[in-house]
Amino acid sequence: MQRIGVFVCWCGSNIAATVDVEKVSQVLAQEPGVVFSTNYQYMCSQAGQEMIQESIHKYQLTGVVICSCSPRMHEATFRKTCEKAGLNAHMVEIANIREQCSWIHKDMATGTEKAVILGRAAIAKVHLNAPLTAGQSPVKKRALVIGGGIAGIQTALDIADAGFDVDIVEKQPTIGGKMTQIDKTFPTLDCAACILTPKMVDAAQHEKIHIYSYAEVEKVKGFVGNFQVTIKKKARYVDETKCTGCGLCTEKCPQKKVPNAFNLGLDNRRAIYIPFAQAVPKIATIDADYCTMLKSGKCGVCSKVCTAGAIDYKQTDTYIEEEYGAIVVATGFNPIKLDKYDEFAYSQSPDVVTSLEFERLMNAAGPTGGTLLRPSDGAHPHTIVFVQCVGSRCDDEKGKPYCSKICCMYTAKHAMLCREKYPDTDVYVFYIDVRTPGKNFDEFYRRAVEEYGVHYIKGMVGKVVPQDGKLKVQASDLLGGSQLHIEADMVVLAAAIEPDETARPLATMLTASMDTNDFFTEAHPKLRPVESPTAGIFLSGACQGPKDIPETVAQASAAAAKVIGLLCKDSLTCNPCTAQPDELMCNGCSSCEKVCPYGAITYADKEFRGPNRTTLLRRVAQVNPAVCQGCGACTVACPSGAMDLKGFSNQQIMAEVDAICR
Amino acid sequence: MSVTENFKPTIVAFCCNWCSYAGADLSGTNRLQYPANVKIIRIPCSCRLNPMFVLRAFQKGADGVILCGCHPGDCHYTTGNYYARRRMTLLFSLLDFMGIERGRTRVEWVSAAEGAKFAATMNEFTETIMKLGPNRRLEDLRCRKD
Amino acid sequence: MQKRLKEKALELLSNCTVTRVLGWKTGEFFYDLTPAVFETAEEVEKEFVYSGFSGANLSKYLIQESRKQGKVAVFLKPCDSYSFQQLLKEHRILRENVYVVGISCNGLLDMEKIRAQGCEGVTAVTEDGDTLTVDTLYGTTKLSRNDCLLERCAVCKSKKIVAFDELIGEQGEELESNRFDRVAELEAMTPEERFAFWREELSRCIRCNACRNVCPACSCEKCVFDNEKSGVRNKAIADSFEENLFHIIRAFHVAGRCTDCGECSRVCPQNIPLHLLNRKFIKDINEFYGVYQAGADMDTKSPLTDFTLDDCEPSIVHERGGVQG
Amino acid sequence: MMETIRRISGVNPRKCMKCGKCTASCPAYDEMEFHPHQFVDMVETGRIEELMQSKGIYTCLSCFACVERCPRSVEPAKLIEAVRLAVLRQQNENHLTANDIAEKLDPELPQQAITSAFRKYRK
Repeated sequence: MQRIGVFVCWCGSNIAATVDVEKVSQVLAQEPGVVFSTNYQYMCSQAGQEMIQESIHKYQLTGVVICSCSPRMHEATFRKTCEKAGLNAHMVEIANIREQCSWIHKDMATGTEKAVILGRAAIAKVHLNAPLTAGQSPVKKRALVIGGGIAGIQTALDIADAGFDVDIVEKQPTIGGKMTQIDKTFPTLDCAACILTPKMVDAAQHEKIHIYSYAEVEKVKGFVGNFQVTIKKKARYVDETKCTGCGLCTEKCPQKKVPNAFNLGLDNRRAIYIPFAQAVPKIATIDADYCTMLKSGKCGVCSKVCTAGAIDYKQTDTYIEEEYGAIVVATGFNPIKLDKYDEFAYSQSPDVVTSLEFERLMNAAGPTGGTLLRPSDGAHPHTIVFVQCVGSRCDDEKGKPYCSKICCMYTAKHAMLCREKYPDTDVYVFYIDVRTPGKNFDEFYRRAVEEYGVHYIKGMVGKVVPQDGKLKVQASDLLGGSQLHIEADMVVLAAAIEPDETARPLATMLTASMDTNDFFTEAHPKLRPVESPTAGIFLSGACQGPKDIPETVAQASAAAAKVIGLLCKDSLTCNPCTAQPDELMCNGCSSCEKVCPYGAITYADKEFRGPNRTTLLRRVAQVNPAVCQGCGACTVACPSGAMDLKGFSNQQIMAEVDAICR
Repeated sequence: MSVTENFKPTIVAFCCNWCSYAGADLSGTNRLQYPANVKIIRIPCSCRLNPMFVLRAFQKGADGVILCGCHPGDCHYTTGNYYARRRMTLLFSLLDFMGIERGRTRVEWVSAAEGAKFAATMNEFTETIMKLGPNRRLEDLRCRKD
Repeated sequence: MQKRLKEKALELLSNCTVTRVLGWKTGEFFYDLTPAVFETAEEVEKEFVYSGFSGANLSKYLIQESRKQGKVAVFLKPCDSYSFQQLLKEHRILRENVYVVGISCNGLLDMEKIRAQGCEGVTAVTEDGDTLTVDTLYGTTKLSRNDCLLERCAVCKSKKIVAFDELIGEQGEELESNRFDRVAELEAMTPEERFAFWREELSRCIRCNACRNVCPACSCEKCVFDNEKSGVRNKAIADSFEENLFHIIRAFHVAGRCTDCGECSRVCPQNIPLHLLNRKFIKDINEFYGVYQAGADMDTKSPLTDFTLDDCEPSIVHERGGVQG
Repeated sequence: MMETIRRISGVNPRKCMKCGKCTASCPAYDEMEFHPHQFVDMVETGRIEELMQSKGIYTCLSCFACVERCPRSVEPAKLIEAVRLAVLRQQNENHLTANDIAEKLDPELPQQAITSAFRKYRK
């Protein structure tokens, strides 16, 4: 039996005006287990708190009920008070007789009666309370950033600058991501490489940053503060410690017909390659799908020309295990495939290109050396048609239901650059809506129209037909009320963007949740936009939703700030009100695991004593208290009732129900 | 259904800690009145509400049970109220199927800012229960008060 | 059929594929076949029975049997195979220790229905196509087989065997079933009528726990009704509330997991149509969240551990048709 | 009337985001006084009478390009079909049955025209 003390607060006249506090304390004194009951003007005052502490000592209280304002107001205060007097903080319950009683009722008798019932419910609960201690779990002071694009680089730099070790895992041979392929950036039109490559170098040279390029995350175990990650370093057949990046091998390799992924297949590269001149790390990689030495054992030219002796045809995938306190996902995006959009003739004519391909065609380091030429015949295009929203805002299975956000701005940029470099070109942009929220964004778009004379036409392109070396474009001009037939030299499609295909399997590994479009979900759409609901997993960049560069960098730094906040701590205080399975009753059916939003539940095979001295191996649920946030979803999903929630147990809640309905 | 004279219904309101309990607090702060018949039990999340608690309340003499949680999409634990929504839909449907008055059970989403909605909901719900009269179909005779 | 099953059982035992066979043997009467484990060929020869009364769903016994030493063979009818797969999905059965022989099924017989057609003192029932020859103490009667099927077989939902290592007989298909008709009839009643209906039915409950003990979904290590900590522990029924409580909680605990195998109603000694409660859940789930058949596959999430952002609100119960209570 | 059209066609014109891809795809654009996106808008705003008077609804080839291309699955051709039906129903019994087809067959007539005519006048 608990020894319970009841403390009824007047809250000045806030409670005392409509609740007969004296009567409440007298009636509650009669409840079983109550050894002391009193009332006071302001329980939360210094004097009130001291009164509670003295009573705890004097009456050897094991539980305390405070009838006062909302627990959201002073629960923490009173818990601390009692803790100082040696009572466990979770042996305190609050009966809310202000917000939910005195303030809503005018009649003294009604208020008093209800206050007594609320007090009884709290007493009934305290009877079943048990001391709870918050666990501590240590924090490994190292962060992992998955993805080495601008988002990953920025996050890593910020975390490293705060003095913590950071590893970047990038699946490509170089960091830099999509931004390396972009020519100019809106709305300032400065060159992407000029602002990105210094950051890549910073990351490479930072003593706190380690880059695993050409590597992937293979396995993730553990939880916030204590993740164990296996990283797979794919065989690049070049010894990273020896390669100087001189590039001789990439010039001598006889296998010349490899589609150059960096230029989106618009030209060819060799089987051994460095993606581009400013690659970080600048190390050659052999493409095993094309290398004749690896395929048939005949060749070995690169090995002969390499003065550093870095070529190693026998290299295999290697695995690294590392521990991290926090993981940042920065897996980025890709344009969608357009093969389902026959009407735009993307698969039929090389002169129909995506916007990202167009970036390469405009780029000085691209396949055309920066001169805009048609891929089909290398001629200079005179009429260019841009089509927006290709695959965005679609409700069919061909496209994506969301707005890809960045297309309006980069299309304006492309149109503007075309007109600037080649004033003799006619540029048409077909749009559904032009969306330019962002600093200096609308001004930018208006400049394209007003200063550069880009023809913006409200309407969509219905079809593109390649004919006699031209592209016949049939489109509608909704505002002008006509159907247009344009003979274009090039058509540029603003393809929707989607999360990288590695994101979904990664989310499964991290038990981080995703929406139906495979974007990572944030812990709260408004208030916690850079965290995943899974503790210790943070989101940076377009893996969370379509974003332009300024937004990506902002989110990257925000994620870094959250990571730094976590890594600064030596240990994490866990939520003591966690779910707890009774292994003897657990069926191991996985119902609880399926509803847990945090991935806090795992299963273990344990031996139990069976009848007649036998042992039975049973699958039982295990809750990781460092990860469990105490929502209780699992407790109801559990058919046998094996799962209970500390602090809000089945019995406690039923006791409250009983007290209220009594 | 006859309305008993001097019928004082007992109504149990399960409120999630993050939105609806705060919403109830707000209606208090704004001095918005609702009947004293409504007694609130704080649970961490609407998904903590076990159907057994609902039945227990009716057993012990409740005349109506209402669950309040964060609006779908706003759950503090991101997904709890979605599970609660399915569970309660099915439970209420079964109770209805067994002939228990539909009006005795209800789910309402109340945010921390919706003090007025909380009070209005409780007034409305109490009125419904007053019309329905005492719970007779799902009561435990041993727990009857009168 | 019995001959083929026996041969299969003997073959599996003799070639050491399995050490035990889970099947049926005669109980107190020839029509109350009971599940049994056979360990030797002699036992099989002597006791193994398969007939129109082999209604018992053997899948539940595998929870225990698959954890014992050696492999066990089991005969599963189509509806049993759903229960089996649902239990696999819940990690309750160790698949590698079970050899499943799927058997096609043309519906099983209900002794009550035979009796209801005026056959008292039945001594034997023989099947011949669609005709049943019923021998009684007072003579022989011929009945139409279709008139004597178990309720669940009369409204069979599927002849498909969803999990098996080998098949005896033909693989069947999912069927169009009118199994929800009775639920819909009840839904169309007024709440007062429904209340009266269920009072009439549930007041007969003697809490023998047969429904719970036979149900493959009701296979908790410890049932909440036996658990003093659950707050609902209850061994015997004291009043109408507890009658309702037991059956509501039971139906809710198996919601989304019940494959509608109909065993609860088959074994109820008081003939309470308990399957209607489970079917009501299944019907609601199908209508609210899309058609779902528990046990039909290994991957689909159970509707109660899943959600969509635009699920219907609980108020749908208040808003839909029918008289307000 | 608006409801009837929506019911017959099963189309929700509110899903239209006015991108004009239907109109851009329409091969009969020049022959119609109202164009597919306008149909959708007119149904949504209730200008059905005007639409029913229009000749354009008969120049629609029922090629379903607009249905195929629409990113929002609005299906303008079904709306046009529904309007045609509404007109026909008012005109009473101007129907084509399968039996009538045989005598109308002409070896020069393209298959698509037969199918299209049958689609238009069957109901």
